[in-house]
Amino acid sequence: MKGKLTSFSLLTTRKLFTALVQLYVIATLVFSLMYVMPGDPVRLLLGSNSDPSPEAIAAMRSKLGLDQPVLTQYAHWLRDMLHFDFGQSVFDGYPVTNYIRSGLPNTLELALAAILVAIVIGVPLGIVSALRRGTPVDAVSTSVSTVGMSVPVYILGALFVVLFSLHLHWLPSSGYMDFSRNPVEHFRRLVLPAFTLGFGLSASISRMTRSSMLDILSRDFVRTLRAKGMSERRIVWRHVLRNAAIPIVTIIGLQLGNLMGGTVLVEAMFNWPGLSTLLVDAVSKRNYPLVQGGILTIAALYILINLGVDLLYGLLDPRIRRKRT
Amino acid sequence: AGNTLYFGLSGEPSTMDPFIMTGTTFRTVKLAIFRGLVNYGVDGKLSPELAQSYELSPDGKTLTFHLRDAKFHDGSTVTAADVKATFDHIMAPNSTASFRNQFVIVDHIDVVDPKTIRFVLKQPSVSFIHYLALPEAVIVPAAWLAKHKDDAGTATPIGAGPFKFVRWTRGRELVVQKFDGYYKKGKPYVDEIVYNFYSDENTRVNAIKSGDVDIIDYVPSRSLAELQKDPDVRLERTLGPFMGIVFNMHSKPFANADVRRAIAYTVDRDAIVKTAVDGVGTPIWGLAIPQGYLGYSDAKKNFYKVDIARAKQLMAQAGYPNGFEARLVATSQYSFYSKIAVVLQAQLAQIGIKLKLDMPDWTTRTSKVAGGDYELAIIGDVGEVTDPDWLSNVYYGGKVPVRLSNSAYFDDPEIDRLLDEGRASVDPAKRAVVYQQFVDRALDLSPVLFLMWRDQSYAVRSNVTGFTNMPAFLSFQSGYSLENTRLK
Amino acid sequence: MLEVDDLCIAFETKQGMRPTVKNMSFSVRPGEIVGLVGESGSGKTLMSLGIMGLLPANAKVTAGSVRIGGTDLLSLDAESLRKMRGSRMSMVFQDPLSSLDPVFTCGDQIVDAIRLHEDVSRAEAYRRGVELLRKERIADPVRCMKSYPHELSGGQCQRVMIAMAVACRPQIIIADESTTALDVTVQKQVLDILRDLNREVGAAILLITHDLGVIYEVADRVVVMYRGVKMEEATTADLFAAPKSDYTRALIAAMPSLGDRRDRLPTVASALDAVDGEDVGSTAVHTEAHPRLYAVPAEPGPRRDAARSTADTRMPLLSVRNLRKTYVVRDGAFSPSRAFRAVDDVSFDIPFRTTLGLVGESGCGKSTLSRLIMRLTACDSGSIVFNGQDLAGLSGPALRQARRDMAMVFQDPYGSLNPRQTVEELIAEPLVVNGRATERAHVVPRMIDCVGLARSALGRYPHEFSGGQRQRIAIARALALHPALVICDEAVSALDVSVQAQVLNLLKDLQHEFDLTYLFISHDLSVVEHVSDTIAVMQGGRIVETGSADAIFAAPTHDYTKTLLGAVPRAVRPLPPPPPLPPPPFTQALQS
Amino acid sequence: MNLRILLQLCRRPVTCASLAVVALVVLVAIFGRELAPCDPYLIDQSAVNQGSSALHWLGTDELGRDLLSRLLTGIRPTVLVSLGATLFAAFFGTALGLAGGYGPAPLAFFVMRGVDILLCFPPILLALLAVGFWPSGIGSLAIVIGIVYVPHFARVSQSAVARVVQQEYVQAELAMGATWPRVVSVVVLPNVLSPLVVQATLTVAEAILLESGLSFLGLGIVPPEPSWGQMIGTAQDYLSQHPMYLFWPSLCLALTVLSVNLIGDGLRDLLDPRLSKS
Ligand SMILES: Nc1ncnc2c1ncn2[C@@H]1O[C@H](COP(=O)(O)OP(=O)(O)OP(=O)(O)O)[C@@H](O)[C@H]1O
Ligand SMILES: Nc1ncnc2c1ncn2[C@@H]1O[C@H](COP(=O)(O)OP(=O)(O)OP(=O)(O)O)[C@@H](O)[C@H]1O
Ligand SMILES: [Mg+2]
Ligand SMILES: [Mg+2]
Repeated sequence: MKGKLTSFSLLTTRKLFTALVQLYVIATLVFSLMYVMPGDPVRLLLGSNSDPSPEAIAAMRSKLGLDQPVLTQYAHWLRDMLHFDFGQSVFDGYPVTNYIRSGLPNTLELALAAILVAIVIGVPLGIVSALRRGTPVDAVSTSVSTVGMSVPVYILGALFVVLFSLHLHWLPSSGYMDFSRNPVEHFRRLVLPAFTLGFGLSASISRMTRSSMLDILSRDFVRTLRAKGMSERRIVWRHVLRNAAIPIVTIIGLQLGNLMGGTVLVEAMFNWPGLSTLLVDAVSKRNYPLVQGGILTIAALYILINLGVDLLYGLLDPRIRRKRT
Repeated sequence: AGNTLYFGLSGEPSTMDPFIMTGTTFRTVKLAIFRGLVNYGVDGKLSPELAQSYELSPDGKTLTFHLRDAKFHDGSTVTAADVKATFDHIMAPNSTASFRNQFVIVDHIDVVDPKTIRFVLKQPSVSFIHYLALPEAVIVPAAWLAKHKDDAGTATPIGAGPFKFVRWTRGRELVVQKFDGYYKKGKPYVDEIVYNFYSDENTRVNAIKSGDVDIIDYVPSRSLAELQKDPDVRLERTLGPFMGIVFNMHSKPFANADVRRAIAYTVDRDAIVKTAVDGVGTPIWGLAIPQGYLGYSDAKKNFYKVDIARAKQLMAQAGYPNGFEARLVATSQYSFYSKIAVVLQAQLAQIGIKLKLDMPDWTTRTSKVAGGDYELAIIGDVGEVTDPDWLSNVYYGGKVPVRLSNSAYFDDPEIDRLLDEGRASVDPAKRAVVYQQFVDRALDLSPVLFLMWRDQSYAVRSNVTGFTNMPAFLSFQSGYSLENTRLK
Repeated sequence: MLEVDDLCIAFETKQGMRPTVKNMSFSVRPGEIVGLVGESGSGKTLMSLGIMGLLPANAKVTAGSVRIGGTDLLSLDAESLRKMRGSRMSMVFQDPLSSLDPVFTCGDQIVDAIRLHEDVSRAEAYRRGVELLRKERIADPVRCMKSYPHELSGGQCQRVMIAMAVACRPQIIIADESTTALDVTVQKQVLDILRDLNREVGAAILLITHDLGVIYEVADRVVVMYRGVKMEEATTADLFAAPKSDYTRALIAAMPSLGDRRDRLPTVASALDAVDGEDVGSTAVHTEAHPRLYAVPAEPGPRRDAARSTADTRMPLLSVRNLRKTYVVRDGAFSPSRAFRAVDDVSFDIPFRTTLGLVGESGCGKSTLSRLIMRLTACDSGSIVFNGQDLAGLSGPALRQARRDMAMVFQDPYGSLNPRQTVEELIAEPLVVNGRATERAHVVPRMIDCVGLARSALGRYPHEFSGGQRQRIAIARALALHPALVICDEAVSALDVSVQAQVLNLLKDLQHEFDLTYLFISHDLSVVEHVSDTIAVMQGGRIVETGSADAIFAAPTHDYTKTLLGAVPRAVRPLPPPPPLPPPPFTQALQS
Repeated sequence: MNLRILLQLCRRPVTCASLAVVALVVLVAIFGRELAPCDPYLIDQSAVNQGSSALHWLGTDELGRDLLSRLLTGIRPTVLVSLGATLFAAFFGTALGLAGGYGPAPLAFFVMRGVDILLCFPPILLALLAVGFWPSGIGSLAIVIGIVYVPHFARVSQSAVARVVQQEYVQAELAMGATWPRVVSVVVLPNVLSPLVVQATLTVAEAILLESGLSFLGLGIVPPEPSWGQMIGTAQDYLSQHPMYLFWPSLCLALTVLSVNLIGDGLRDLLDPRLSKS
């Protein structure tokens, strides 16, 4: 709070530096995963049903560089990281960067679509239940979101598929279509997975919205807005919601981050070629370069999201903003 | 293209390196692109492919192949030099080829002329030819190998099979296209195969039901009934892989054959089939030798039966009248493993064996089993070849627990001798006798306990013909029949 | 224009309905300014909210009617009522800071208020907002428009509220304590704006205030309220000349007025209180519509020990030197920041056991200064020597220890009360913090009595009180420990003169008894004159004049001080003293 | 004090009903084994995937075990895991959030950036790591799931704290010379409670589902021990064949989660003096 004037670029540089340090820490943790996670990828690499000789195992280890001292491995790995070289998938030597490049946009797209759905459902639901606190409307809205919360996505997805594609034939049951090949179809295929994910997420958003709105609705300034003759809708959507936004934004940020690596079930269910599936597959097969690359990517996104959320706090609450500068 | 076959695979190949075996999905792709000297045909017999014919010398030590006029996808002709280069690559000391171990008995390979090649073995082996039929022993151009020594996993694969590789968009699809220069005239019948990957079982089943794909593999057992009823879909079923229990001989109770026999008398395989795999499968009360294979006999088919009294007596005889505690390694990643484990736990409790279940994820489980870190473990396997030598993989003894499918540290000289003899005997009658003796010994010692045959089904839409689910152990090689597949 | 007829408002409680406004009837004609005075907690705010249709959820109109130009507001549907609010009738709320939306700039809020009812462009509305603020004598209207409420001083917020209320030139304006945080010069300006409106569009204005001086200056008629009941209604002249009710009489007697320093002020007590022990401020149903009330004459309080006082006054308790504070302000999210000097090279001393009165125009940095002293805001430079210790360099436990000897009554009492603590917990808090929790059982009730609140208030939460009551809770909390230094930032501005007198007497008594030292910030010069030993006058972040109270009031030297004194509204000095009666309960409590 | 809150909660019929449900769940968690009409582990190959019958009121599962008995027996691990995880996450997460929102600048910085780092690891990875370190069991499962949600609580509480700290009543408390534990416990925590209560009720549901999601890693509740999450996970395979198998555990879960949420709402409203009528 000193009168020191921090320039925008200095602030950005500092944030960037922090993010890099965070990434470095994550990278190091991720690297050490290899040594603490149970299970050895070599057996899988040599084929699931085979009878490999000890020489073959040794050869594979040396091919993966696993026979070198840990610190050497770490040094090499770090050097590669600095060149944005995440290495290659241990199975076929396909560059991890390529995997990420193809998976990431899809994951992002699905995540954003899902979060959009969640917001569009969750926020109004939460608002309604806050405004009608203690009435049947509140109870119904609470029940709907609770069901959304307690029904696992695979069941919700299965229901959606049965209803909208097998019965009504409105939407395709699964698959992905390149945007460039057929934009309409591309979005049609996005609908079901996005709704499946978004519905569950909307529950938390609506709960948080309800609670946070209630906090604000009893503030005195709401009375002032009414005295100005502002319509209830505008009071709620413009003023109360904005005052109540911080916890909501927090939870949306958390969910968005989670979606980066947490859409496996839905991706698998709808055959959506995203990063989550890749990552989980890589984890379960101990495909370490891919695990490391994947987590670092997700971490970078997460840090970005958190940064965004933090900035949003500032935008939403001038006190937090002024404190920071 | 109008004549495109869509194939829904249960997973995505993890590599394009033809010499590595990473499961069924890749074999299905591989057998569209590559051919070996020989392969298993749809009838389950060895079928001459790139080799027009071959001879085995009477001492069983020399195999000579005569190549046919075939072309690789790059236009070059298949020559003996390509064959030699391929096998040299597989057998190289630092090779990571999956079946390298089966080739170490090759002493050397001679290129007799561009169309003739000779394999000289260290010991006589009748079964060796079968390993040449594996999809992991396919022939690639020598030039390709030289160029792609290090990036075989990602390089564009070149084979001499019916389809050529077009593209692989990871996470989405793999496309192959009809190869006009395929040596079987007129084949293949479809212009293009698009492989899609459906790791989720329900999604895969939905995809065949809705007609998004024409064929799917690994039909989940619980969906069989439902698909059976679907008029648009035909099931190609076979009993391929088997499930069993292996014992760690370093665990005191299980080193005792009586305990293993007692367990064999206790486990109700019927119950396991009914519960763990939804009734789709066949119990195995003896050894997992498919009918028609050497070593199969009706008489020994039901060697063990449920006989708790007998089992208890055996336990007492072994010194465990009150049972003991043991750790069973399975996995919770695949439900049939965990269900078998739960059923086993309940059943073995009858003779006082209290099982503690250790059910990590698949990879952890695999390293545990490979490292002998278990007392008993559930395995699932398939004999890779139709020759009875596949039994070596399960029974051949060793001082280290390297193989996934044998009981850790099990080492019986008599069994090893019989397996060696069986492999080396050229005379079929003698082989029959040897393997009969083997079966008796294996049943008696019961180092591996077989539970059941698992169903291995493909679902095919009714407008598709010519796709064959190859019988028994060969089910995983059914991709071979894609060259016969037609679309109506 | 505005006709209130037999209005009754009650709170829903677990024990049933608790009537709080009882049968209020009055009217305000177009072009008229009616003053509403009354005891703190008597239901003035509640009644205004009732008129506006903005009652809190737990309050209900139980009877009566409110009519504006013939339309019955109480039977109007929500939408038509909404349309009337802001355009035809508007209200200035008592607690300006908490009544403004904290996340929008004041400019946005003013612009909004205009554009809700008038079809004008943003730029035009903005221009009008700036114009209004300028008329209200805000120093830098553009900065004010771009500021968020928390970046403004109490008086500035109040003027923003007023700007919002008058922006659409409504026909009815209810101004609830709307000039309490304004110094007299600005107050005059604001009242002029109201009066202009009154004249131009014939607006009817209901002016709720405790400042009888203001009433005297601007109101045409006055309504007096006591415990939810109308005591009397008269023209201003009549009221001051010949008050009819006991309460009014007592009120006028309790009013401190400039140039008339008394040691203690007379207060008001009810005969009923003495009888049944009901405390002032409670809203118990009275059987008598007009209880007997009387002014308690100023009794001499406990006297200070003369010897002690001279010995201690040599070393100042608080000595502030060259204190500076700069705020960084930005005109937009990405525009370059510039420095704004809120406190500029301020130095002063407060001798032990004396009161320094700090006056100055609104926004000149008084509150900032007090926060700097408490180290709630870090200063840029300067020293704050308290009890021989420089606070500016302290941190951690040392700072905590030093703070325990100080207490502060914040200008915005509501904002400074933890909404999740009951009054009992709030007042006990300093005791608990100081490890003297065992004393709470007798200190808390005593304090609540001293500030004239009912014991039943102890179990309630801050939001359930009137503005004045909250202020008293804050005072009770600050005084609970008898700290060495008490900073009172507009601590009595929301109190009616009788309660104010009671509190001021309390402050004095405590000062004598426990050697307290006060920094007393106020706009009410008569109050300042009454309590202060020395006075500092502040303008634009600097102290422009200091001196003893007598000297300054007698012969101001600085121009600003002169204008300030010249602008004080003076009510007539009324009435002979009423008959002597038994002492009110709080003095007994204090002496016990 | 607590009793008073409980009594007040009981006053609203909805909350009262929810309390009853939760009380029932807790009772069953304690006595579930005794209440189960059949042996929950008894495998019956002749009665797999059956619907309701006189013998098996809710039918049987894929191994022919009695669903009702398994549901009842499965409550205990479910409750222990979800409650344990929520408590763990709430305690440590809120502590971190307080440090991040109220602590001195360097500490706050490191805490929040550390939380960000923890947030970056997908749950399955954490779980896999745990498998390597801890023996499987309810305790370790609760801790692992707890760790997954620690950063969530941390961020939610940090953002709420950051806002509350700006309020004048916090400064008033500081001005009294209160120590930080006092400020935190009396002023900060009570005022950030409402998002935390919501976060906690959300976590209870998510923990139950995550438990089933992680079961394929072999962490936690080892079969044949039943848990609701696991039952739901297995039942989805039989969705078309035996929908009631999925229905019952889902219903139990939804009811419990609903009750927990309603109690959360009630508690939240009760703790907010501006909402409760005096
Ligand atoms: N939300 C509430 N719940 C219960 N009682 C309340 C509430 N708000 C106000 N009161 C009580 O109602 C009475 C009238 O309050 P009101 O705010 O109208 O007083 P006032 O005349 O405006 O006083 P002041 O001059 O101090 O502002 C007070 O005694 C107060 O304690
Ligand atoms: N956080 C802040 N950021 C920027 N400017 C501020 C901030 N707080 C106060 N100011 C400005 O500092 C000046 C002094 O404010 P302060 O609250 O000290 O005034 P004051 O003398 O108490 O006025 P009042 O009598 O109206 O309460 C005002 O002009 C105000 O706008
Ligand atoms: Mg009021
Ligand atoms: Mg001020």
